[in-house]
Amino acid sequence: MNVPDETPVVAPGYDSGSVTRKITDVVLARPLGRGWLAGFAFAFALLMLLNFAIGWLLIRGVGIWGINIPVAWGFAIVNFVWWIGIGHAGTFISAILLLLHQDWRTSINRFAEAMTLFAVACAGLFPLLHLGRPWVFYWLLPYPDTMGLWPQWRSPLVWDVFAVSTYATVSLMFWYVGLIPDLATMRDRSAPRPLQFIYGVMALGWRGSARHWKRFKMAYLLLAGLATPLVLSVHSVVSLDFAVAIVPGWHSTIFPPYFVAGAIFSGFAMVLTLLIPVRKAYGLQDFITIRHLENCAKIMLATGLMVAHGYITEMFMSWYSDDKFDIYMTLNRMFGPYAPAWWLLMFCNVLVPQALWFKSIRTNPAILFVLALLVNVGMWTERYVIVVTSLHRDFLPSAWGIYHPTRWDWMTLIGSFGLFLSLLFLFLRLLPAISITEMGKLVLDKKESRQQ
Amino acid sequence: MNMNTWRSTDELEDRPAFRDWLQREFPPLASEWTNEASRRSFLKIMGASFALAGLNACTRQALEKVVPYVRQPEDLVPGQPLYFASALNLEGYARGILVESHEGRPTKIEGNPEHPASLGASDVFMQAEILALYDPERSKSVMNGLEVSTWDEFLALVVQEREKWKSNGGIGLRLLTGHITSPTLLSQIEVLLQEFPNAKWHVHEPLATKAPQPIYDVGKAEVILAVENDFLGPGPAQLKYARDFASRRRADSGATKFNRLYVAESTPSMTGARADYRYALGPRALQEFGTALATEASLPSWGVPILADLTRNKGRSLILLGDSLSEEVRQFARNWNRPLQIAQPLPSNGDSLSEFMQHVEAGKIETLVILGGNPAYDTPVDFKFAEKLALVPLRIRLGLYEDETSALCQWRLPEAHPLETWSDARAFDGTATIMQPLIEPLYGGKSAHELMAALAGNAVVSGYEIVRQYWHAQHAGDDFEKYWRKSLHDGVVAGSAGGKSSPFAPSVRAAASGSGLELVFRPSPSIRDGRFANNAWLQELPQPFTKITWDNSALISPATAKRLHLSNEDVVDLKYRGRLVRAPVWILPGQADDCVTVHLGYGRTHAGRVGNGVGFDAYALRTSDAPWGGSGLEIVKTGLRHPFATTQHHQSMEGRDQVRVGTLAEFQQHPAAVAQVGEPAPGGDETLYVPIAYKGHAWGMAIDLGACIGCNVCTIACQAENNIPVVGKEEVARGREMHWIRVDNYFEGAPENPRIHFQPVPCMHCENAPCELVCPVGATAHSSEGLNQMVYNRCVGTRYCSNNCPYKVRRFNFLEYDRNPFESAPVLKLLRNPDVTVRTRGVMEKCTYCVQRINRVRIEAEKQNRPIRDGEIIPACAQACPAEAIVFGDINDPQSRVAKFKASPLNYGLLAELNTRPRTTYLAKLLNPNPEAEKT
Amino acid sequence: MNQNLYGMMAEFEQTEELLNAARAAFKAGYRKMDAYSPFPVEGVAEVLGFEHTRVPLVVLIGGITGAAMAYGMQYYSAVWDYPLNIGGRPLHSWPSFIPITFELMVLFAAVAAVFGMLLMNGLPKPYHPVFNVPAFKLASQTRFFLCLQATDPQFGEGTKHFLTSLNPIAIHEVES
Amino acid sequence: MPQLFKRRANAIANAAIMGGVLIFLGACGVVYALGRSDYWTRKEEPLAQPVPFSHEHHVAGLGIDCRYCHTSVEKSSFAGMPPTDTCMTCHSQVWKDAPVLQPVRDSMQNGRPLRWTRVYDLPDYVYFDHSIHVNKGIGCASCHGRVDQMPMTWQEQPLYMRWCLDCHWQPEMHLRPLEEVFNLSYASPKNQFLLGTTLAEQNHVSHDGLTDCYTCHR
Repeated sequence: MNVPDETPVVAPGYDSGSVTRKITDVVLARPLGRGWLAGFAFAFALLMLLNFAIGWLLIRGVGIWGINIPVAWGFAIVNFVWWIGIGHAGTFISAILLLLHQDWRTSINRFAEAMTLFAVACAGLFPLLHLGRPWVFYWLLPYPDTMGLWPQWRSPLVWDVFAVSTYATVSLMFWYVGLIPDLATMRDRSAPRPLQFIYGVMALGWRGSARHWKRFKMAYLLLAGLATPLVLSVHSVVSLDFAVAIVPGWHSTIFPPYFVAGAIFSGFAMVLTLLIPVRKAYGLQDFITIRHLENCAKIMLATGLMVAHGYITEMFMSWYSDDKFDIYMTLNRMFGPYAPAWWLLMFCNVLVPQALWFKSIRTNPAILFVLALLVNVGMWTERYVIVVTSLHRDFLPSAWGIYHPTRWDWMTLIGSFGLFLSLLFLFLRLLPAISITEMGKLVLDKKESRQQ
Repeated sequence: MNMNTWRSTDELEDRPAFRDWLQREFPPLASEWTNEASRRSFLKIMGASFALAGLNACTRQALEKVVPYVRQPEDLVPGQPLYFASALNLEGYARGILVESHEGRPTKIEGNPEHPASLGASDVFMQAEILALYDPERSKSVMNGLEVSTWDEFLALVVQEREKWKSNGGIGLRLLTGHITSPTLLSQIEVLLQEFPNAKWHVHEPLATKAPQPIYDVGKAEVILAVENDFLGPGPAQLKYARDFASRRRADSGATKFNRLYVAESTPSMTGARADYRYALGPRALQEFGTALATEASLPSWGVPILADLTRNKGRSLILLGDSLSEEVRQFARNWNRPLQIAQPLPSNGDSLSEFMQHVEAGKIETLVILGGNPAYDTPVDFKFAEKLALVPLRIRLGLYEDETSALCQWRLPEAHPLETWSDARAFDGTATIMQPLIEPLYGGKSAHELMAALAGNAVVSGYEIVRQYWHAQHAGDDFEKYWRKSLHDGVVAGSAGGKSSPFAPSVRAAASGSGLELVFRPSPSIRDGRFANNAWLQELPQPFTKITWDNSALISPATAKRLHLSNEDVVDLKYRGRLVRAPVWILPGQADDCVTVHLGYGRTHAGRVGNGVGFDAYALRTSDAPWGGSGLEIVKTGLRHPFATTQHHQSMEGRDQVRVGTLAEFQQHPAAVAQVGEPAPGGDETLYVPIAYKGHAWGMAIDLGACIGCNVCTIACQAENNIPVVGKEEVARGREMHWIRVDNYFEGAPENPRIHFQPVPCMHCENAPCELVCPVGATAHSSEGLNQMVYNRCVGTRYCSNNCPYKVRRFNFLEYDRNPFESAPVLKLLRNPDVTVRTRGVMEKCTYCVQRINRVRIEAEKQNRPIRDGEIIPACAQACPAEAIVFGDINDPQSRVAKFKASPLNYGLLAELNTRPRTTYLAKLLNPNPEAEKT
Repeated sequence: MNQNLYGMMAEFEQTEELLNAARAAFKAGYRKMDAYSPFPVEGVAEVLGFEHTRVPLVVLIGGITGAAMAYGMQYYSAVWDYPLNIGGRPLHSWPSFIPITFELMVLFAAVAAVFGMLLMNGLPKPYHPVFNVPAFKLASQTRFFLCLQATDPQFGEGTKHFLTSLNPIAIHEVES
Repeated sequence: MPQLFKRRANAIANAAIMGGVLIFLGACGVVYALGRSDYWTRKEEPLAQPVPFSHEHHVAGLGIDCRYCHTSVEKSSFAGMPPTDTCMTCHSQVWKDAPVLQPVRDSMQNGRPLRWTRVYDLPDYVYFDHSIHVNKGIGCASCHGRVDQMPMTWQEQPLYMRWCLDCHWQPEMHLRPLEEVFNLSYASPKNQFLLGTTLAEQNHVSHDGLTDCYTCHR
């Protein structure tokens, strides 16, 4: 398909060879930049901070956090939901847009998938850490134990375990399968023997045989087909952690769709937050063009509106239900002790995205970047509001309480950025950040479509 | 396996670096990683911790030892507890107890049903006494100045002294004690005073009432007016009064005619909270009201119907007056009440403290022996006891603690705890109890009897012989052995009631005159006059109305706060009669305007690690002429703030119907109108599920809000029974208190004088338990008898159950509370109930309906192949409750008491509209308003 | 001609050339042959006589297995092995069993897809004769190759001549 | 380009994959087996004791009844460990000065108890009650095995939860007539199920509640 009136998804004048060269050179030819080193050092420092916080956590227990009764869930769960949400953009881009033949996705799907993996890695950390006794986490898995006991299948937390681990596995396979031919390219383009060897091993001896390609394409397509319902299910399950509970502010049937929308919303925000600097740093503007940014922005706008709709429905329902607990909860969010958080999230998630109606803004990387950052903050705050404000005042006023994060809460959150960024920096340095084969194919198709 | 994690933590603990680290960790105020050294050691441990977290699963269970007796006591069956009858004192008055003992370790105190002052129930002090017994900070050795000495060296000293006394008839020998009812001790004192006629005995009891109150039959009273008199509050007769009062407030027990209670008081009390009419007045106004009542002149309009009501029921009505009221009024009341008097006021004797102080100043005192008490801390400030004590050359102290008084004495003798000694004591009505030791003195303490014997030159006899000899003298004859054994077994000496009792320390009448802000002194509801200051259970017990733990405060009314621009936690200077104390403010609805209440007993300096520096010392304002307060208080805002640790931040009902209240009249017209309000619970058939049938027993609980007096004893009884840890002020402030049953406190109506409601909230054991549904590992599930089971050793600590519990009755071990300073002392391991698991870090816990008791009874019944009788299983809270407000039993048995309670139209389920189907339900509270008073 | 010959390989620059070459070779009766390209070229496989793949079937089987196992496991453990009364809910709370059933279905299907594909492609195969051709490294970048295998009955003296007739950029002998 | 990998690389690759899978499965197997192994559960592991007390000798040899030493087994959760003077009732006459009994005599003299090593050591969060089992017809031997054939006492059963449950799920398969409870050599009849069912009937052993968590954990 071609969209003549729009900026192309690849700047003109590229053939498959030059594409290949440009992408692989980012890894193979480019020397170790000072920028990269500085960035990685920073990320690694944060990672160590995380390590530190976790160590103390294991020694002392979750009591070092601000959680209490009634607010027994705090940052850990907020971070979990936030990270897992971010993870959704990758699969959305690579799977759903693939099925929809959105060829502009090719130049960003690899990157987005990597982001997904790392986000899921961060997310996966928190459910473990937030356990009172993390060393018995395996009791959530079904295995023939000597106690005759099994997981309790009615608990959404068990669903989580399966959903998240499935999601992680599938994303990883999806990502790796897509990488195989590119690894072959890397193998064949890299000069030093050890590099050749490493890429060679990872490429599994891919040789681009026509039969292989046929099966490859079929498998890839099916994976996309599977990943699509999966990505929708994962955040639905996560939302059930709340929706299944009877807590006012959690117990709501709209949660699954509105969480999924929110996830993709925050995911694309994160994609933009990362892409905009990266394309500049590595001079990839020709492949990751304004068009990509604009499309991401459009999706943000759409999903942002869905999220807003979610908020409105929630408020409407609590009024319509005429349930005294629910109504109090809603008012308490707006005017209670945590009101600032609520207004902040309204600003970031509802107001800010409206700017995306304007092409001028959608096509301005700098503004987009700031905007995406705000949305990231907003979505984190949303989860904070959902988790904390719902718990801190539920049914019995006598049991109402308040939650303040401690410095250990903050360290764990900030530390998780360290984990995410460290992985990202390594990825940029070691693997082709854009799918070579798909780009090669893309420029070819474009050429043909131009010739016709 | 939690034991593995324990061991791994042990390994860590053994590193000194880590230990003092933990020290700094608790209280968590201390910052975790401030200085270099600890940070380095931290990094080490951090590495270790990962290893350990991994290794935990891979360690075999360690080998344990099993240690039999050398000679096994006859009546002891290993693994089965024994119960012994004894008594505990409060201001000298006995409350009979039964003590549960496991292999010689006393672990739990219950009231003795045979005893008139406990009737099987108990108060918070009785429950907490077991912790005091093991308190690792009790004084442990005889001290002479800074030297560690011995009992024998002390005896040597006594011998010399006695020579002197013999020569001069004991001039300069003085005995200073608290209030004593022990017949044996009294006779010992008598003997001493006979031997040394010039010696003198003085009594000081900080909370002693001016003139002894007779005991009245509250159960027979139709109308009661209490003016500044908290007869339902803590005190020697609280349990009896509460039982009698509650017996007249039960709609279920057929008693259709309630009594009616009017209360006028300056600061909310348990009595005030139960009143049908409560009037918040300052001491001056109360005095005027009292006088008006006595003279029937210039009675305020609201007082008229009260007097009418009282008069109409003359002979069946009571006027109970507080100590701050003038003697005339009190005399009037005594006459009024005479028909309902059941115990004579006890004769006063013994010499006053003021006289004692004069002698001190005059240098008339050479040898002072202080038995118990803590005069250096709690005597009126104008006596300057502490500084003047130095004028006494030889000062000997027998005390449980190295407290403020001990600090001023050369000779300090460790006192044996009541549970460690032979002794005896009388109840408020004179009933005597022979107290028997449950355990050898843990810290080599001596009893007052042994000290008195020593002073009487008879050091060799044991406490046992002393007490036994006394009673032998009372009951000569050959059946003495039988009499003795029976008295010990029953915990009461038959026919001893009304017997000769002991002196009260009279304190001069309170002057309720003057103007300006008024100051009111009250004993702390938790630590009384300060004697329980080092008891962590009591310190952490949320005080009624304020729900403050680990603190006292200057209580002021909302209006006064507004006028003085004060808010909660503001620190103010209380200036009173030229003295100054710095105190944090708490705004208390129902407090009389322009009147500040302060609780005594805090600000201890030598209480011990638990009690030192908690709160401020109100004694510093308390003068001998006005022991209960007076006028002329000034408040100066300092601009400082003091954080309180309260367990209930919200005391308004927010228009929800958790506590349901009605009037007796309403109830009699439409029984359902009172309790069956709000959204009804879905019917049993409104479900898609196959309802689960509980064929056998179905345990349930009913809590009668109409009976509850909010005394908190359920909370602390539960704590004692279930090894519930103390967490300390910091953790409470973070909302992490561990109490399994809490007593919620709500204010309803205008803040100047609201209605006050109590609501004890344990686990509801919902049949459709929301908590169970969300547990990923099935650590909480339902038993075949409908218990909501919580299995600590399966819990992984997601805390999801707590989030999903609408009642928020679940408690979480956020840290290794068993290792915090309040719990870690090895000796406290002896206190643990062996039938209840001690929970480790990271697991959820909650009320189990005392399943260990259920199982014990069930096993006994099973062994005898008989069904379990109704009332055979009593949870700790129900057993302790003086008002019998908590009833437990099998709801499948229509004859059971609990089933009858639940059948009452007053019965309702808390948040039942959520379809949780709670097994714990409540009986709505009924008031008994006076039609005439309603008119005015 | 030498014995240890795997086949003959023609190198092209354009996808069309590859397609035509493949077509020609097939017409000429060659069957044991394969085409190599840096990215999938539409139709080549079909031209080579490779009509359809069994990957979808494998995925289907994987999915069904996953779902069945998941539901079976939940039913067995919750209803049969250790029945517990959880908040008054039925032992067989089938709605609660759906999410995990779905997730495991997806997981198994995905695993089947990936490993099925690799297995059928005979990967990993780090060593392959075609790598003996120095120019073949371009097969993962810019060039397209058609390789006729020596084991094909048609293969013989004429093969080289036949390949030249397709005018490729180069012809390589592939050592086995 | 020359081949990046040798011919045998293919074989190696396949082997590596196969090996990986096998090692993983193997590891699972090992963990599974270890959890049930005698090493882990200390099953049939004779433990060193301060005095080499032989149940075989005292029970089989001398025919002393279990309850002579374990006095509270019918009354209490704890079966009872014999106090030193129980030992001395006989050993003040027989084997008066056998060296092996020195610790017993010391204990008697200096009043310091003997410190035996627990053979049946349940975790602290498990509450087991001997009396109810004995009174409902579970024989000593069902858990303790033929102690009359144990020179050194060992743990006869694995004691992990599933083992407890096996019986709590199906008590009738293990019940015996009350008079046979202390008979170590009792062998359950072929019609155990029938017998067990009738016994359960007689002694009110009901299924419901036997597998409640609170039956053993509090």
